[in-house]
Amino acid sequence: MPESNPALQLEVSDLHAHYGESHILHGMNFAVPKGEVVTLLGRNGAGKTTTMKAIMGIVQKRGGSIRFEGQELVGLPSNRIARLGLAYCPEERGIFSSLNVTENILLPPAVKPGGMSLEEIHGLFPRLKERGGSQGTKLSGGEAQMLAIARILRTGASLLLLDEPTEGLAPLIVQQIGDIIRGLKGRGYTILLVEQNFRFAATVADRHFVVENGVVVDWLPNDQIEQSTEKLKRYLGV
Amino acid sequence: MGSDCIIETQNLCKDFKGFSAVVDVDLRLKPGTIHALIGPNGAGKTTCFNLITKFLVPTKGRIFFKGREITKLDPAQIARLGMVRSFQISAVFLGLTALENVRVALQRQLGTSFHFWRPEKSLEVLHERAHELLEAVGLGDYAQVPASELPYGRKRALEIATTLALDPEVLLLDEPMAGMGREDIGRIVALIKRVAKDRTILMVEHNLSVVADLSDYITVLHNGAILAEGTYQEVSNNSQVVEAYMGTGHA
Amino acid sequence: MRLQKIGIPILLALALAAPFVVYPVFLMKALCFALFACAFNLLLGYVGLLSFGHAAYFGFAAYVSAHAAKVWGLGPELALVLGTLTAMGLGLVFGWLAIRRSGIYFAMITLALSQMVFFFCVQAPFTHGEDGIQAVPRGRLLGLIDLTDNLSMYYFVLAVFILGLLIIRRAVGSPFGQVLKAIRENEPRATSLGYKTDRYKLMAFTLSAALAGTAGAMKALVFQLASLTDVHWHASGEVVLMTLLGGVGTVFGPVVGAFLVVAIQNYLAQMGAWVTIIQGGIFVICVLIFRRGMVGEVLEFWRRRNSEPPPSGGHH
Amino acid sequence: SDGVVKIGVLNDMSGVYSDLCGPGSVEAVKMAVEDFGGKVLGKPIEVVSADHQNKADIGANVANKWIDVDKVDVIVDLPNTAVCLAVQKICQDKNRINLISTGASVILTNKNCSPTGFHWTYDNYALGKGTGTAMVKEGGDTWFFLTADYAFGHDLEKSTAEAVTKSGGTVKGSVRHPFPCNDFSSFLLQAQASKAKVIGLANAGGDTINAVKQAAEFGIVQAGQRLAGLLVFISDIHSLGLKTAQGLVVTTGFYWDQNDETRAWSKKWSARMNGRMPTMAQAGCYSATMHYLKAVQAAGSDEAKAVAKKMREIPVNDFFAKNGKVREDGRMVHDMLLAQVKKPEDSKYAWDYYKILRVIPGDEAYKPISETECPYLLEKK
Amino acid sequence: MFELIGIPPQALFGQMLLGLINGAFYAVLSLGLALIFGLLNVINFTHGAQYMLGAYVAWLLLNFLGINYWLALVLAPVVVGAFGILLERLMLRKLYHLDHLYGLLLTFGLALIIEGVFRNLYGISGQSYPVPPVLTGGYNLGFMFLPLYRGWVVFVSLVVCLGTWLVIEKTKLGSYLRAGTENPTLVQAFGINVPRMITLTYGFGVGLAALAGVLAAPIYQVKPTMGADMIIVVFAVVVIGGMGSIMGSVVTGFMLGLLEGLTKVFYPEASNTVIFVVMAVVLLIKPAGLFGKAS
Ligand SMILES: Nc1ncnc2c1ncn2[C@@H]1O[C@H](COP(=O)(O)OP(=O)(O)OP(=O)(O)O)[C@@H](O)[C@H]1O
Ligand SMILES: Nc1ncnc2c1ncn2[C@@H]1O[C@H](COP(=O)(O)OP(=O)(O)OP(=O)(O)O)[C@@H](O)[C@H]1O
Ligand SMILES: [Mg+2]
Ligand SMILES: [Mg+2]
Repeated sequence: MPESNPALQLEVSDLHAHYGESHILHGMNFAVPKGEVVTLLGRNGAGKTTTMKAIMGIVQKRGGSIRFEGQELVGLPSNRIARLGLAYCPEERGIFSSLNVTENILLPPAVKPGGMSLEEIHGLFPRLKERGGSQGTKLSGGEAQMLAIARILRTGASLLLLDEPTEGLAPLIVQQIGDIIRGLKGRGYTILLVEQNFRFAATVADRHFVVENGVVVDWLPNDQIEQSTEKLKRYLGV
Repeated sequence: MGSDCIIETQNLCKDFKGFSAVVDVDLRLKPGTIHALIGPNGAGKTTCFNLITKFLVPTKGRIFFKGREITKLDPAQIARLGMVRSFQISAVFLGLTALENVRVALQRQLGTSFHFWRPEKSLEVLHERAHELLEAVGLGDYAQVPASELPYGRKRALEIATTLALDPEVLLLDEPMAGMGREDIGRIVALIKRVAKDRTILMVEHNLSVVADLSDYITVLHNGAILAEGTYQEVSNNSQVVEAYMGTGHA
Repeated sequence: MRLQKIGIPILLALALAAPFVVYPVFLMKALCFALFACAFNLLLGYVGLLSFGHAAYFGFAAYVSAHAAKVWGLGPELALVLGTLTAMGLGLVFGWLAIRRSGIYFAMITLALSQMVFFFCVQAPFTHGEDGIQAVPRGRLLGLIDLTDNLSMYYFVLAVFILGLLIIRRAVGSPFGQVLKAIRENEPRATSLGYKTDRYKLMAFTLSAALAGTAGAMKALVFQLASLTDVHWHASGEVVLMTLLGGVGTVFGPVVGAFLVVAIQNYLAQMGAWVTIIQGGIFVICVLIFRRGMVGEVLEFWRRRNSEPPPSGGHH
Repeated sequence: SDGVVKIGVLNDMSGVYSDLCGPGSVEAVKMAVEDFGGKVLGKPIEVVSADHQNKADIGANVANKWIDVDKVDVIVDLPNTAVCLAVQKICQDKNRINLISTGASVILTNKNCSPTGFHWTYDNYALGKGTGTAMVKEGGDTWFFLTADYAFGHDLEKSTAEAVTKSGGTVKGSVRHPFPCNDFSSFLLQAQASKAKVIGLANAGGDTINAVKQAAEFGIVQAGQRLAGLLVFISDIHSLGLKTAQGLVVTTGFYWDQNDETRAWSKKWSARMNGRMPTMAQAGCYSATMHYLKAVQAAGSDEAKAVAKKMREIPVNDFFAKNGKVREDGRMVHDMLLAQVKKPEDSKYAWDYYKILRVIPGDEAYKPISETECPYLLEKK
Repeated sequence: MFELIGIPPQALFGQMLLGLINGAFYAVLSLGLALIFGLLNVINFTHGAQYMLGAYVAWLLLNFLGINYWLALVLAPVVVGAFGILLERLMLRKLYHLDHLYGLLLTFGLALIIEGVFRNLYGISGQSYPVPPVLTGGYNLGFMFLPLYRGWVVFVSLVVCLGTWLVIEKTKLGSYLRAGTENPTLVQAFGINVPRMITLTYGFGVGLAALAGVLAAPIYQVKPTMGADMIIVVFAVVVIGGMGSIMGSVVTGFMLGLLEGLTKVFYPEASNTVIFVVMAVVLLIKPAGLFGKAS
């Protein structure tokens, strides 16, 4: 595990989380270096989403430590966490039906300077421009996913948490999302990605952490993924 | 209408406040086949699905089931005809045990569902069949477990068992593999293959390897209209489809 | 359940002996409300529909059977049946309107519909407006047993109450009850399995209204009067209170709740507005702290100690 | 009979009527017991009280329990006709006395009379007759009624209308408003459109208050129409304030400031009730209780029939009623007062609200016994 | 009751105007109810009691501190709103993760308590609150005498309703509110302090109820039951308008006031019932309410 270090955007150590009485995370340890794309891989129910939610402060009951740019997040409410420069794109997308597509994009407040403008976003997702006036939930599954990603690009957050951004998307769109993630990395964003699809993950990420039953059981840099395919397949039960 | 089709739609259209989600779709399902509906996001697959199962009312067009027009029926009637659907997000009765989930589906055939004066014991005749169905989807050991405590993949399996309980002629599956791990996918694919023997299946699925593996026939939707139809081989070689949907990386 | 095997005979014996210890009119009142609360709980606890207008069936049935007994001279059993049937019809119509929506909407719609009944009762000549129908004869049961005597009236009420309770218990466990549970858990899925869910909900609603009507009709006979109190929305609120206090979705919870609330009303009657404050306080405390209600909390405690699976149809 | 004489005060302790009877009535009854000496026939006198919340079933429940379990001998006060009817029936069946002070309906001593039930302070007939006749005499000969749409309102309207027509006036119309009613503006507008000289308020409590208040707002009185409150208690005037209530003509069974005797008693009561002044209902409770105790003394027993007999024999003579008498049908006949609410500038001290216009002799005020519909009297005939 | 032919058009206009004035109260009350329902998903049964509190606070301010109507118009909503905020913080907040019905039950209980306390303190027959001197008197409109004060009520409620609507539909704050209505967790994860927003919205909604109470004080008697009489009608208004629809609640409020006014002319016996009848009819034709979105 990397030591505490200013080049690290996010350090998670001994993170525990509970839903009610069920203990989901049992001491997660991992770190995300600045400017990198890092994935959490793991089977269904391994606790990937829960990790994201714990970082964002959406899971109330959590213990251990989460440091973002050196600042402790455990104990802060999620709005304060967001203000520090973290943005979260949830697995279930969370599009607002009472707002139209454009209003959805404009909703999250800018927390830091340097976010994308509406034009830039429309450039990335022309489909969203076409459907701009329609009600948020009237989008198809894939459109909604695009909207969910587009929405957090405006905020200027430096760490993006993307939870299965390719789930339920057409292959073509998956490719596009890959391009977008690489583009974002190029702009200096740090990205924590949750994926089931490690083939896709391999095309964008710098390193991978493998999650199993609420703990990180292994990690490997992207360039070793070829050699470790067998091991990964075992972890993911492919 | 072709009498060899079990489900047929004619000029099916759906508008949402001026936006056409489905335009003039003529679907033809041959009995005993697995028919896949694919297409980019927003192509109108789920909408088509909802139209056929009457969870949405078509703006225009007609729907036939075994030659009989069903455009005017309501969702419950559709189910009684033998067309049963699953949902894009898993749909089980969380507070009931796995066994009870399946039993609820079986119990309609007894015709006693309004009998509030009959004891619960009267339902026990169904337990044998319910256990069979649970075994079939690999949930044999989970019969007494509340559905809420099942892991996601097993919930989907339970949902399929419940659907099969109605012994439907036509199964409509909306993204049955969404959110599933590989091992689960393998199991469900095998299951679908098994149950497809004497049934017709219409499914929406993005996982192309599953589609390739399972489907006999594919309809590609794009912008609400049919872009191409044919076997996986035919469709995946169609340049329009590759451009609009599959992308260059695949094929 | 061993508890039931011992518990039920004990309860029955207690119920039979009670009028010799406790004032029978009080017991009868409590039993009427207990049946009312059980009927209400059928809807809330097992279908998940909160009706805030159950007073309409309770109170209107009271008027109908009071009128039948006093003006038409029907015997108590016929008056009771007539009241029940009227409530059932009313429940059918109102239910048909209300089940179009669920949750809070349902609550508000039932409330508003019951207000219509209330104002109708204020206006209609046969109810005698504010005065109510007074001096209703209790009559002779089946023409044989004189019910003027509080003791025989009590056993009659007890019998009707037990019958009502049995009907409810059976309905909950029946094939019908299973479908209701499924609908409560996931309605679209139940539809996709071929159930016309509205019909089941309507059926449950009607059943609940009918039993509420039985309770109201019985109360009219016990007190020999039918008045606006029983159709007022406060009565709807009270039945919610009883059920909540006792335990939503438990079999005996509403009974316990009813006895407690009736006791509060009776024994604190001289405290004036304090009764309202106490009732409000119970609501607040139940909602904030004891959401399972008294019986529900006891069952939960039991369950934890023996860590058995949770009681079916429990708290949700 | 059981070694104690128990008096139960049953009224509205928390609802619409709680200000005009409520705890004040209980206090009045207690004063009567104290003034009587706390004992009758050597037995102690006890007072219990309960709130019937204006619900007939609660009233009935309390009455039943009081009589069956607590051995109460007499039930006093009883506002709300529905409760009166229920309790009077129970008392009759179980042979106990009931003394109605706040209840208003005439039927209590007519169609629904009881040999052991007594109606003390006023009734709708007396109210309607007093105000109706007086206003017509003063030139208010065309009437329009705002009537609370329930038995009490209808009853009050009917008796007033009869009085009005008998004295040569005409009724131009009436409108029935829901009960209770917050907004009278549209009914007032209709009353205004009728051009009747007098607008009769056949309602009570909060409804009367609201109607009077809103009439002031719409300038009804300034425009020349007059209001007649048919059932108004002094507590209503108090909460309306003289500015709004001024000029209102009312009939009342008692006014605290009528003479030295009434003042003396009222001040005693007032001292125990935070400076409020008693309504006619509260004063009536005292008078009725006192009379009951005297009758028990005279009968030498608290058995209801014997006491009822003595109550009818003994005349009523106290600060509340001079030469009042209890009729065969249970009606206590005494003089009523026709009063007008003072202008704010004429009011010299707290609760100085009424100017007495006329004393209406009891025989004129109450429905004559010759017109009785009381079943047991009709049988006797 | 069949005098409709006999009713001159002037009287009709008069009645319609009165209906509109009543509608103004319905509108302000149902607006607050709809706002609270929108964000908290709570049917605020205490709304009636809070309306009553508004009137009582104004009355207390006048009688014990000599604070006049105009100040009370601002102070009472603030005081009662603050009380609402307290309730939200201490109680309602604990229920958000539960079925929304619990919110209904809690507020019902609170309403009973508040009403009971005021009954104990001030009795039932109520206190009167004078019309502020500037607004006494009225205009003769030819067809009716319009008390100045009632005109003022309509004016204030129109301004308040319009202002609220603008804020919600046209401002950023409004879009937070609308989004928060659907998925508060996510909105908070975007960096918005949702709990505070909820608290303030509740406070504001309660403040609106109190404002209506102050407006009502000079017209109606200030009494403990004044809210209970009103609240169920307002519920019906909200159902007819379509729950959660801000526009719907306001427009329906005024419309139903009008309708009620007309009923009082043609068939007064039905004036209490008419709104509920309308509700039943609307439910038959449009279950989501006139302005509501189908679920
Ligand atoms: N709200 C909740 N209440 C209780 N348990 C939950 C809740 N959400 C998730 N869980 C449980 O927590 C565990 C981890 O879930 P999580 O969603 O983090 O998994 P995941 O790795 O993201 O899986 P997936 O690939 O399916 O998204 C699972 O066992 C799940 O059942
Ligand atoms: N209720 C609705 N109102 C308005 N537009 C809708 C509605 N439902 C769907 N749409 C639109 O119809 C189009 C087709 O949607 P549909 O859900 O059928 O797509 P899909 O093919 O299932 O996509 P996905 O694979 O992403 O789930 C989309 O553009 C969507 O925005
Ligand atoms: Mg996940
Ligand atoms: Mg879809």
